[in-house]
Amino acid sequence: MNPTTTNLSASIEFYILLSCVLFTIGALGVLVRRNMIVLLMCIELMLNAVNLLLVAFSTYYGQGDAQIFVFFIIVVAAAEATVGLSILIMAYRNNKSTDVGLFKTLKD
Amino acid sequence: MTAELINWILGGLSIGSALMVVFSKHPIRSVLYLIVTFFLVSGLYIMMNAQFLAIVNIIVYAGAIMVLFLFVLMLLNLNKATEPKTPLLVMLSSVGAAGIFVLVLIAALKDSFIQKSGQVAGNLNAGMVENLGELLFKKYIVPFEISSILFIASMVGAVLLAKREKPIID
Amino acid sequence: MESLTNRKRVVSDKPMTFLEKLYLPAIWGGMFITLKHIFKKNHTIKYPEEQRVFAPVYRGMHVLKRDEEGRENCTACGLCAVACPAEAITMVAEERKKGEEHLYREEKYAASYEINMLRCIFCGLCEEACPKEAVFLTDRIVPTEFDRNDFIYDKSVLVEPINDRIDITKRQNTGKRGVI
Amino acid sequence: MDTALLIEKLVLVVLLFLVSLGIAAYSTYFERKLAAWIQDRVGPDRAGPFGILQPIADGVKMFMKEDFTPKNADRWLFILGPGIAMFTALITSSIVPWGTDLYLFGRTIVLQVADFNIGILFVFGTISIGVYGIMIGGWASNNKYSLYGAIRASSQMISYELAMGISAITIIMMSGSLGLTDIVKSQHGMNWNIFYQPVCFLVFFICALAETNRAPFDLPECESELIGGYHTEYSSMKLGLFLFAEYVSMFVSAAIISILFFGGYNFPGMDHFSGNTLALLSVLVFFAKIFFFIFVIMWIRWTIPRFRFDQLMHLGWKVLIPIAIINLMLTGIVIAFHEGWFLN
Repeated sequence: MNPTTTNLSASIEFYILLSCVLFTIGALGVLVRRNMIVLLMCIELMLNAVNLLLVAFSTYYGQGDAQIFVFFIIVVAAAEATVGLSILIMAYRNNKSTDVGLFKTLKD
Repeated sequence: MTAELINWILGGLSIGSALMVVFSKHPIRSVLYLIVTFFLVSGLYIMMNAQFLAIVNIIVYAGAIMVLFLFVLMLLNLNKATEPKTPLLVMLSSVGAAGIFVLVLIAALKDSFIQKSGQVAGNLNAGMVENLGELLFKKYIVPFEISSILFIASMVGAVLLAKREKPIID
Repeated sequence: MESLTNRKRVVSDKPMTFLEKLYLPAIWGGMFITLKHIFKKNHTIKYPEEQRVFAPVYRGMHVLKRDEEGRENCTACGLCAVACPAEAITMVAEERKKGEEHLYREEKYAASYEINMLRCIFCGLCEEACPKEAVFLTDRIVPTEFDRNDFIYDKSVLVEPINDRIDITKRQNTGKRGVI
Repeated sequence: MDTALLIEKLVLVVLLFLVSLGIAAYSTYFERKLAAWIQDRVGPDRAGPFGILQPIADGVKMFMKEDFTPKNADRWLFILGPGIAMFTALITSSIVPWGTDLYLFGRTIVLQVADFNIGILFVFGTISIGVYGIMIGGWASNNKYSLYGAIRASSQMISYELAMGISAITIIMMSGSLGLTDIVKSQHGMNWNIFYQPVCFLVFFICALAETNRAPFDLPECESELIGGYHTEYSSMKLGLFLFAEYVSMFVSAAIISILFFGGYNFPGMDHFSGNTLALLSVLVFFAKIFFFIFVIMWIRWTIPRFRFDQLMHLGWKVLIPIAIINLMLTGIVIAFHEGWFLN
């Protein structure tokens, strides 16, 4: 790593790798878990992995635009979480369960 | 190299706690591990000199969204792990699929176009508040306003969805 | 009806004005009152060092009196026990033997005399019922104990020591004795 | 990194830690004394002259008491709760500028642990984490009163954070910086923000009371309804940490209030001094302001009764947030006029 050529304190590959792994863990959680709350959390995790990558590239190229996008992603994540949780509360009120399998009935 | 070491520690810990989010039985434990993950990611942001985003990440994710999750978990009283057990086959195949997925991602990115040597010399302080403020309120002012409308929409939607309907008396 | 004090306020439910709805003036008023109290004299009496002056009619722990020659006044007539509304007093009477004249004033005396201080309500009816001026309530405070049994006071506690007489002249002078 | 700088910061951190704990300990004593004075009593006066050893006696008592963990409690989270509460309360003081620069051993010592250029956001970050201590502790106790306390605490803190943030944005607009040092410096020469933004100060102060769980907003721990709220099940030093955290955060919020609105370490006529005299005087003035606000917060506690929960939410959402937003807009318009945005 040469500090004059990049603003990052580790190589860009490190961040790419890390964000890939975090994204995959989030995706794995969506596949494995059945609890809706945990699913929402795994989505947040995936968004965070993307954010990490964006920030890494933004710092790498020394431009702030990508960080603005991270900002918007955080905003959208907050909105998504509120709506998702309220849907979840509705589902829980009707079925007394937070299992995603409940939504199978949607296709009937 | 201290900075690199800190990066590696933060990265490793964040992967570990992300795994704990997925594999801990108790939803509340999952939430807490997710908060830990956010903190570690914020630490990485600070290492990348993106202080503003690091703090915003903590305030919004750890301070608001995760409190909301915790709040819902407490209100619904999901103290016991009520989740049905995932079949072993699904578990194994998901882990396998995820492994293949990460392999493909890495393979695809390995030979991609990232410039490897002496070129990028942008603004060192790209992540500082002054810079981001200039960008946000000049170049990206319209998306910013639209995102506030999105927020209001989601707020109204959440209130409407979560409001208990009055029983119809006939 | 005419009020006894001039602090009476007529309650009304008229709607609050804007200033009242702000609550801030009321809050300031309240804060000012508490601030005034910080500088006021406090009314605490630091008990073990300072003691409150008892009223002359204060009714505290009992005493069984002796007469001038050191003989016990009590004849175990049982009137105090009958008068006691809380049923705190029990006694066993016994006849005086030869050679005990210096101990007991009359022919009969209380072999045991017990007051349960947990039952006692310190009403003073025992004192009023006593025809022999034997039992009095004094200005002493009943000490605290850790065991309930320790609150049953027997003669060893109640009878005044010969050398350390308990002053009850204040109570005798209140004028209620001998009125009947 | 410079070794001398490291030692300097380390000394400052340790000093700050001790001062925070000392002030928190004596706040408990002073709170009891003040309550007594307001109620025409004497207050603690047995331990040492005037009872000044009372905090030590209390601390010893806390240590000696039985440390009990309920059977069905989540053991780790039960311990984690008070730890987080104490940690977040203490860490906020790291960005507070305590005074002007000190000159010792030929070095310029900045009386601030870390000069973050986003200082005020850091404060909000720690505040928003602070709720976790109460939430986790209340939930892990496995007690319905604790859970109620935790839920109340979290909804109250989230609600009041909004109005607090908006009123802080007004101050940021006034001074044009997020760093606390810049905010303090912008108020040099009696340009204190309180003279320009009294409404903003009122909103911020009320929100600060709510964020530190002080009366009249002490619903998470109200004794009469929730028998202690989130710390019902806590005993011994874990309870001590919760109580201590409250006093530490009271100290820190008094510091933040005096920085944002009362000029921090600025005082009238400070230009006549210089060097170390100025530094010492500024620290003293700053602490005097902090103590004054601690006094005011306690004074309010012993005057005003506790809110009902719906009143609390009404005040937060329907009164304070609109006031803060209107104030923000007015400030923005005035600043825009002042800088002549509408002229060209």
